[in-house]
Amino acid sequence: MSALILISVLGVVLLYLGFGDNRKWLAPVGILGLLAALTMLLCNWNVESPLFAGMLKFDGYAMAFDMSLILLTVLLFLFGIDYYARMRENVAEQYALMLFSLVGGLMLTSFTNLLVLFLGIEILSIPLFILAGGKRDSFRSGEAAFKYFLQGSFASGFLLLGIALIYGSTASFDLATVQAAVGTSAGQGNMLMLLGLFFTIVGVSFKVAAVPFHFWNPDVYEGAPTLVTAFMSTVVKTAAFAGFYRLIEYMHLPGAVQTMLVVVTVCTLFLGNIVALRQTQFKRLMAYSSIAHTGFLLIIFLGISERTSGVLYYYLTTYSIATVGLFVVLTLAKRAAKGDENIRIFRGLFRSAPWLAIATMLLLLSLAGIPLTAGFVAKYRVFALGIEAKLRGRHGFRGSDGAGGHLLLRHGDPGSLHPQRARTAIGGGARELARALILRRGCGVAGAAAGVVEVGSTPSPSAGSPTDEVDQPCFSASLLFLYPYAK
Amino acid sequence: MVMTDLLAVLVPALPLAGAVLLSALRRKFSATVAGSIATALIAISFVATVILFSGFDTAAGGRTVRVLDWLSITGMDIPLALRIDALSLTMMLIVTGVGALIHLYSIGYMHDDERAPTFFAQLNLFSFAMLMLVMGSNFLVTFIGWEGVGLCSYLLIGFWYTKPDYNYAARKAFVMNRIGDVGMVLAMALLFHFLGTLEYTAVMENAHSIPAWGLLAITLLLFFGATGKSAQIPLFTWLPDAMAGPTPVSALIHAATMVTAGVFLVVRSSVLFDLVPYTRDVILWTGTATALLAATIGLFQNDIKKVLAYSTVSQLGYMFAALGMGAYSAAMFHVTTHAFFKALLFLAAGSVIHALGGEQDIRKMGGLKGSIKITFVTFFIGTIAISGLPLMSGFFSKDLILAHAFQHSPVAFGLLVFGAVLTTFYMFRLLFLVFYGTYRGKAHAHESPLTMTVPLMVLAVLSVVGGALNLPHLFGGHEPMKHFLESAAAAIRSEEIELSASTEWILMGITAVLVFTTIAFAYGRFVKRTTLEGDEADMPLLKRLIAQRWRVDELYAALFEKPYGWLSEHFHSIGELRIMVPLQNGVGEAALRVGNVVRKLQTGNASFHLLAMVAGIIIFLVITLLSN
Amino acid sequence: MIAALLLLIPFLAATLLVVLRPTKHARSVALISSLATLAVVLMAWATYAGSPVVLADRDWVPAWGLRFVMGYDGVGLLMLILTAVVFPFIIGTGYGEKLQHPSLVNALLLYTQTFLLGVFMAQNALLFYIFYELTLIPVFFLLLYWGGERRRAITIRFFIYTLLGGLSLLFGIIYCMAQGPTMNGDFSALAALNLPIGVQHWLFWVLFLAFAIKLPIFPFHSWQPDTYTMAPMQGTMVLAAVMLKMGLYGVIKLVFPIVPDGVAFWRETVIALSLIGAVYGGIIAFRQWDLKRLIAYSSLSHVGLICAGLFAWNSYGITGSLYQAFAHSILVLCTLYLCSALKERVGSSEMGAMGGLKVRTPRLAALFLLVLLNAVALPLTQSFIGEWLMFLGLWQVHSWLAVVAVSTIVWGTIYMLYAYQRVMLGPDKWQLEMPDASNRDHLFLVPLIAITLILGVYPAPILDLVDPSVQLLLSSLP
Amino acid sequence: MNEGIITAIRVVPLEHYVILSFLLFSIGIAGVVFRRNTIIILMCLELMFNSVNLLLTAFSAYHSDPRAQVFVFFIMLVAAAEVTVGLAIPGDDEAQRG
Repeated sequence: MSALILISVLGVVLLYLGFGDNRKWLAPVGILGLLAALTMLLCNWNVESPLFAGMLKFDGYAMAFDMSLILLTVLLFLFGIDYYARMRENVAEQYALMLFSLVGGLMLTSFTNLLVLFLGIEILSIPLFILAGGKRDSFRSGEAAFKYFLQGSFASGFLLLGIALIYGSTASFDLATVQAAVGTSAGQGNMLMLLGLFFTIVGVSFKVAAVPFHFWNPDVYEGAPTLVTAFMSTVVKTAAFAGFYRLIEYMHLPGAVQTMLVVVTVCTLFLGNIVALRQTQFKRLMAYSSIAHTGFLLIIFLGISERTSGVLYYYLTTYSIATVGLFVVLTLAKRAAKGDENIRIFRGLFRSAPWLAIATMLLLLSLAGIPLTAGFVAKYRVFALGIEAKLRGRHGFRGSDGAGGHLLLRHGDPGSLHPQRARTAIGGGARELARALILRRGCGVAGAAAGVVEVGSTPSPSAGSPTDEVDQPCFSASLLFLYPYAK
Repeated sequence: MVMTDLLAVLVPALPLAGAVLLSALRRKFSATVAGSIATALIAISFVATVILFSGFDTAAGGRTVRVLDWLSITGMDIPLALRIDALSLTMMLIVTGVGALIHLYSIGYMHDDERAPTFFAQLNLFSFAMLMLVMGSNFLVTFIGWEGVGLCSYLLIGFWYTKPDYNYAARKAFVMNRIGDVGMVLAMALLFHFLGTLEYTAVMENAHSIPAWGLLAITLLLFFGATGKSAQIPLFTWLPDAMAGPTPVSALIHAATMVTAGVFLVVRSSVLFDLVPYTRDVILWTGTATALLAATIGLFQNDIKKVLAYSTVSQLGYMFAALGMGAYSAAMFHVTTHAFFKALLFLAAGSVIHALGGEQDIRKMGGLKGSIKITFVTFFIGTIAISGLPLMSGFFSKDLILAHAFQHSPVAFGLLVFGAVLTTFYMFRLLFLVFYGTYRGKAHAHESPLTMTVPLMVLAVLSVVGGALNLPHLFGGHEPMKHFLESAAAAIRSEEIELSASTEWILMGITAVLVFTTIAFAYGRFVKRTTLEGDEADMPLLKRLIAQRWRVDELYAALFEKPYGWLSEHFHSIGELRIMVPLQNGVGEAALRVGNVVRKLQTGNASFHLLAMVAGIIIFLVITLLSN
Repeated sequence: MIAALLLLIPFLAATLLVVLRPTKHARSVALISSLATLAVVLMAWATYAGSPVVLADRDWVPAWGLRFVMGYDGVGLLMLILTAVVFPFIIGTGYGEKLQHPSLVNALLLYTQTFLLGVFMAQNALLFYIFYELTLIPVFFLLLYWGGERRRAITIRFFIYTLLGGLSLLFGIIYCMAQGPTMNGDFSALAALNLPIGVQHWLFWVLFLAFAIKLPIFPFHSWQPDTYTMAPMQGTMVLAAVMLKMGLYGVIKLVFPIVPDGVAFWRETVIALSLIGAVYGGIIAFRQWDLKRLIAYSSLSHVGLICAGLFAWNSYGITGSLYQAFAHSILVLCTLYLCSALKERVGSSEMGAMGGLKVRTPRLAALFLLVLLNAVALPLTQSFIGEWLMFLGLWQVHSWLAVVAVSTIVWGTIYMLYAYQRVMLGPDKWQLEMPDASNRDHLFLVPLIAITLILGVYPAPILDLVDPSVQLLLSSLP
Repeated sequence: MNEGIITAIRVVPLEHYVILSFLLFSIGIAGVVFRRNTIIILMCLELMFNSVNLLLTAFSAYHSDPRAQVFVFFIMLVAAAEVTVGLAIPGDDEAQRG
C-alpha cells in the first residue's frame, strides 16, 4: 500500500523536478524511489493486509508481480537515461506518466474488487494514451495515440458494461463473491451473468491485445517512442495479464465463455504468427510477436490449476526480460542506422559488435523458445500445463512453434555475419558509434542475455501456493540485468 | 592338421598379399617384376593346393578351417571359414593352376603397358576372390568371392579406362552381376530364415526340413544368381562385351574361372537342387537355350574374341544343361576341360592379336599358320578339343553330357547335338579364317615371347589329355573325377548312366560323324574359297538378326535401360520438383499468403478497426449465446 | 566424470574460439579438442562392460521431479563413438576450405558436437529433447552464413521443417510426462509406461514425426537434397554423418519403448515408406549431374534402408541398422570429402565438368574406388555387414519388403558406377593440369577407408557392443 | 439512499432499464464507429459510459445496495479524464481517421 502511495508521490515529485533544469536527476530519483517502493513492498511480505475496505489485497501473487513490474520499470528508467539524453522537453512528464501507469499496473495485480479492476485499467491506460503520442514532431505518433485512445476507451465501455451486468446478477463487485456466484448453478444459467462475464473478458482482452481486439497493437507499437513501446510490451502487458488472471482465477467460467476464450486463443496464435511472417519493421514485428505470445499465454487460461499462476509469472518475466533487451538493441542499431527501424539494420551486427550480436541472438532464441533459454522453459511449462489440463492443446502447438521459428528467423538474420553486408548498414562512423555505445550498454544486454540463459538452464521450483510464486532464478536474473547499469 | 590349415589359409592369402603389395608399390615395380611377383605368388598357391590335394583323404569328407569370427551376434554365427573338400580342391586346382599359367602369359602380354603392376595387382585380387568363392565354408564367405570376382571383372574389363566403350562394358558386367546377386542374397536370406545357418554342411544336412515352397524359391533364386555370374539367359549379354578387357583377363575370368562360379554354386548346393526337380528342369532348358542361342550368334561374329566369348556362353549352357539333368560331376568335368581348352583358345587368340599389333577382326587375318607356328598349333588343338574330336578332352566331357541328355530327354539331346555341330562349325570357321588362306591384313606377324608360348603349350597338352581325368568305363577308365567329387557332394553318387555300351557307342558315333561332316563343310566354305561376311544390310533377314546377336542388347536397352533413365529423370522432374517440393513450399506459401491477406486488414483505418472489433464481439456473442 | 569431460571439452574449446577468435590456429584448437573428446570416448569404450552405465544422476528441477540423468548403453556408446570419430575428420576437412571466420565455423562445429554428445548421453526425455533442439542452432548459423546459393530460403525451410518436427516431439514427451504425477521423463520410467493402445496409435506419429523429418524418410525428405547441396561441406557432413543418426537413436530410445503397440501397428507402413524412399532416392540419384546432389539422394536411399531395418524391429534388423548407420557416416564423410577434393580441382561439383580425371589423378581415383566399394556394400566392407543383417531382419517381417530392400543393391551400384565413370573414367577430355591426391587427402581418406575395411572384415567390436543392448531392448518389448 | 427515489426507480421494471441501457450503449457504439468528428465521437463515448451508469443505478436500486452508485461516481471521474486526454491529443481528426 505504502508502495502504491510512494510511487504516486514519486510521479508528482518528478513532475516538479522537471520544472527546473534538473533532467539528469530525473532517472536517479525515479529509480531510487522505485527501489524504495520495492523495499516497502518486500517489507510487507506475507502480511496480506486487505486495504480500501478489502478492495485491494497485496498477497503473494500481487507481490511477485509487483516486484517484477517495478524492476522492469527500473530497467526502463535506466534505459531512459541514455534514451532521453537528447530530448529537450517534457522528459519529466514522460517519467511521471510511466510511474502513474505503473500505479495502475500495481492495482491490477492486487485488486479484489471489480471497481479497482476498472480503475486500475484506466489508470494504466490513460497515461499511455499520452505517452504513445510522445513523439511530438511525429505525425504517426499522434495518430497512433489517438487510435489507441479511441479503441482503448471503446473497450473500457465494454468492460464497464460487463461489470455492471455482473453486478446486476450478483449485487456485488467483490471478486470473491462474484467468483462464488459464477460457480453456483444459478450463476451458470444466468443470462445477465453470462453477458457480464462476456463483456468483461472482451474488455480485458483488449488490453492484452487478443485477436480480434488487437488492432491497436501494431500501430501503437510502431508509432510510440521506442521506450514507450518497450514499456507497453513489458510492464503493461505483464500488468494486464496479471489482472486478467486474477479476474478469472478460481472462476468456473460457463462453458460458453470458455468456448469463446478458446476461439480467441486460437485466433490470436494463428494471426500473430502468420502475420509476423511478412513484417519488416522491427517494432511491428515485435507487436505481432507480442500478439503471438498473448495467444500463448492465453493457453494457460484454458486450464487453470494451482500451478498456473507460477507459469504465468515465469512466462511473463522471461518474455519481458528478453523484450527489454531487444528494444535496447533496437535503439542502438537504430541510431547507427539513422532512425531506420527496418529489421535489415541488424545486418552486419556481428561484424561491428559481436558481443551485442551474440546477446541479441540469445534473446531471440529465448523469445523463440529454444532450449537452454528461459523462453524454452516457459513454453515447456505452458505446454505441460495445457496438456496436463487434458486439453490436448494441439491448436496451441501449431501456432506457438511458428512464433518461435519465425521470430528467430526474422530476427536471426540480424546477427548476420556476412562480410559483404557488414559495412552497408552500420558503416563508418555509425559503427564507431555502435562501438562506443556498446562499451556502455552492450554489457547490459549481454547480462540480460546471460540471465536469460541462466534462468533457462536452471529452472527452479515454483509450484505450490501463490505465496511462493517468486521464482528464485527469475529474480536473480532480473538482478543480473540490473548489474551492468548500476555502475 | 595345423599344417593343412595353414596351407589352406595360405592359398587365398598369397594372392591377396600380392594384390595389396603390388597396388601399394605399383610405381616402384616394372611390368616384368610385378608380373613375376604375381605369378610367383599364385604359383606358390598352386603348389600349396597340390600339397593339400595330395594329402587329401576322400574318406574323411572334408575339413573346415575357421579363420576368424565374422558375423556373430545372438542367433547368428557366420565365421570367415574355409572348406577343404573334393569340390573346392578341384576348383582350387583350376583357379591356381590355370591362373598361374595365365599370370605367366600376362608377363609377356602386358610388358608394354605402363599400368602393368596395377593389372597384376587386380589379377591377383581376382585370384583371391575366386579362391574365396570356391573355398568358402558357408554361403556368405562364398558371397565375398562372388562379389569380389564381379568387382575384379569390372576393374579388368575397364582396365583401359580411357575408352568409353570399355567402361560401358565394364559397368554392364558389374550391374548384371549385381542383378544376379540379388537372387543370391535373397536365397541366402531365405536359407538363413529357415535353417539359422549358412554353413554348407549344416544346410545340406537339414535341407529336407525346409518347406517345399522355400526350397523352390531358394533353388530358383540361387540359379538366378548363377545366371548372372555364368552368363546364362537372361543375364548373358555382358560376357561378350566383357572381351573389352585385356585378353588374359578374358581367358582367366571370362572363360576359365569366374563364369563357372554359377556351376560351382549349383554343385555346392546340389542337395537342394536334387530336392526340387522343377528347378532342375528350368536349369536344363535355360542351359540348352543358352547353348543354342550363343552358338548361333557365334556363327557370324567377326571379332576373334567375340566368337570365343559366345562359344564360352554356349559351353556354359552345356554345363547348366548337365546340372539340370542332375549330372553334377559331368558339369564339373566339363568345367575342368573347358577351363583348359578355352583358356588355351583365348590365350592363343591373344597371341594372334599380340602378333598382329592389336588386330581382332578375323576378316583382316588369314594365312597365319606359317608365321606364328606355336600359336597355330596350340590354337588348332584347342579347336579340336572344344569341337569334341574323339579322344580330345572336350570329347569326353561333352559326350558325357550328351549321354546324360539322351537318357534324360531326347529333345534336349537333339538340341545339344545340334549345338555341338554349330560349335564345330564356328570354331573351324575361326580357325580357317585366321590361319589358312592368304593374309588379308597389313601388320607384320611375329611369334610371341616364351612367357606367352609356354603357357599355351602346357594348356594344349592339358586340352589333349584332360579327358583322362574322368575317363569313362567305356574307354577302360573308372571315372576318377566323379568318384573324387562324390565325397563332397552326395548327390553325385546317384548320377549313373544306365545306357548300354552299344547305345553309348552309337551316340558317340553319331556325334563324331556330324562333327567331321561339319569340319569338312567348313573346310569347303572357308579354306577352298574364303567366304567373308559382307555388310549386315545385305544379309537375309534371319541371318542379319543372328549377326546382330538376336538384337538382345537392343531389346534390353529398350526394356530396361531407357525406361530406367526415363524413370530417374521423371522421378526427379515430376516427383521431386513438381510434387514434393511444391507440396512442402505450398504450406509455407499458403501461410505467407494468408499472412498477407490478414495484414491487409490492418489498414491503419481506425473506423475499420472499430468496426472489426464490433463485428468480432458480435460474432463471439453469437458463439457464446449459441453454445450456452 | 566422462559426461562432464565430454560436454566440457568441446564446449570450452568452442567458447575459447568465440572469445579469442584466432584465425590461424582455430582449426588446430578445434582439432585438438575433438581428438581429446575422441580419447575420452575411446576410454569409455575400453571400460564399457556390457551393461548400461550411469554417468550422472542428480536432481535437476526437483519441483517437477526432473533429474539430470546421463549415461549410455551399447547403442548410446556406439553413437558417442560415431560422433567422436567423425568430428576430427569434419574439422580436418576445414584445412582445405577457404572460409570466412574459421574460428567461428569451428566454434559452431564444436558446439554442435557438444550438443550431439549430450543427445547421446541423455537418459531423460526432456534432457534429450533439449540437446536435440540445441544441435539445430549452430547448424542453422553454419548453413545460413557459410552456405551456397539460395542459402537463406533453404536454411529457413530446413529450420522450420525440423523445428516443426521438434515441437511435435516435445508435445509427445510432455504428454507422456503428464501421464502420472511421478513421471519424470527418465527413459527407464517412460519405458514402463503402458499407454492405452488407442493413444499409442496417434502418439506414435507425434513422437516419430521429428525423427522422420530428421532422418529423413520418404515423404518428409524434401528439405534434404537442397539443404545438402547448399550447405558448406562441413555442414553437410555434420547433417548427414551425425545429426541424421539422432533420428535413429531417438526411435530406439523414445519411440520403441514408449509406444510399442503403436510401432506394431504402424511398423509396416513406416518400412514401406522407408523402402519407397530407398528405391526412389536410388533411382533419382542415377540422373543427378551435381555430385553433391547425387550424394544427397544416395543418402536418402541409404537412410531409407536403415530406417526400414530399424523398424524390422528384431535383433538382426536393429543391429544391422545401427551398424549400417555407422557405415553410412563414414561413407558420407568419404564421398563428401571426395566431392570437395574434386571441386577444388575442377572448380565445380558438376559431373559434366569432370571425366577422365583418372589420367591426371590416379591416386584420387583409387581412393574413390575404395569408397565406392563401401557405397555399393561389397562384402568385406562395413556396409555389407549392415545391409546383410537388415535384409535378414526385414525378411522376418515380410518377404516382399526384403525383396524391395535387396533390390537397392542394384540401384546403388548403377548410380555409383555412373558417378565414378563420369568423374574418373573416359578420355582426358579437359586436359586440366591438377595435382593428384595430396597428403591431406590421404590423411583424411585412408583412415576412414581403413575403418570401413577393418570393420567389414572384423565387425565384432561394434556388434559385441550393440548386441546386448539390442537384446535388452527387445526383451523389454511385448 | 433516499427511500423515495428507490421506490420511484422501482416503478419501472428492471428489464426496461436494461433494455434502455443496451439501446443507449448501442447508439454510443454506432456513433463511435461511424461518425468522423472528434467531438461527436467523444460524446458517443460518454453515451456508452453513461448508459452503464444508468444500468448501475437501476441495479443499485433494485439490489438496495449503494455501492454501485459509488462506482458511478468513479466512472464519471474516469470519463472526464478520458475526454480531457482525448481532446488533448493533437492532430487533424480527418487525417487521424483516414
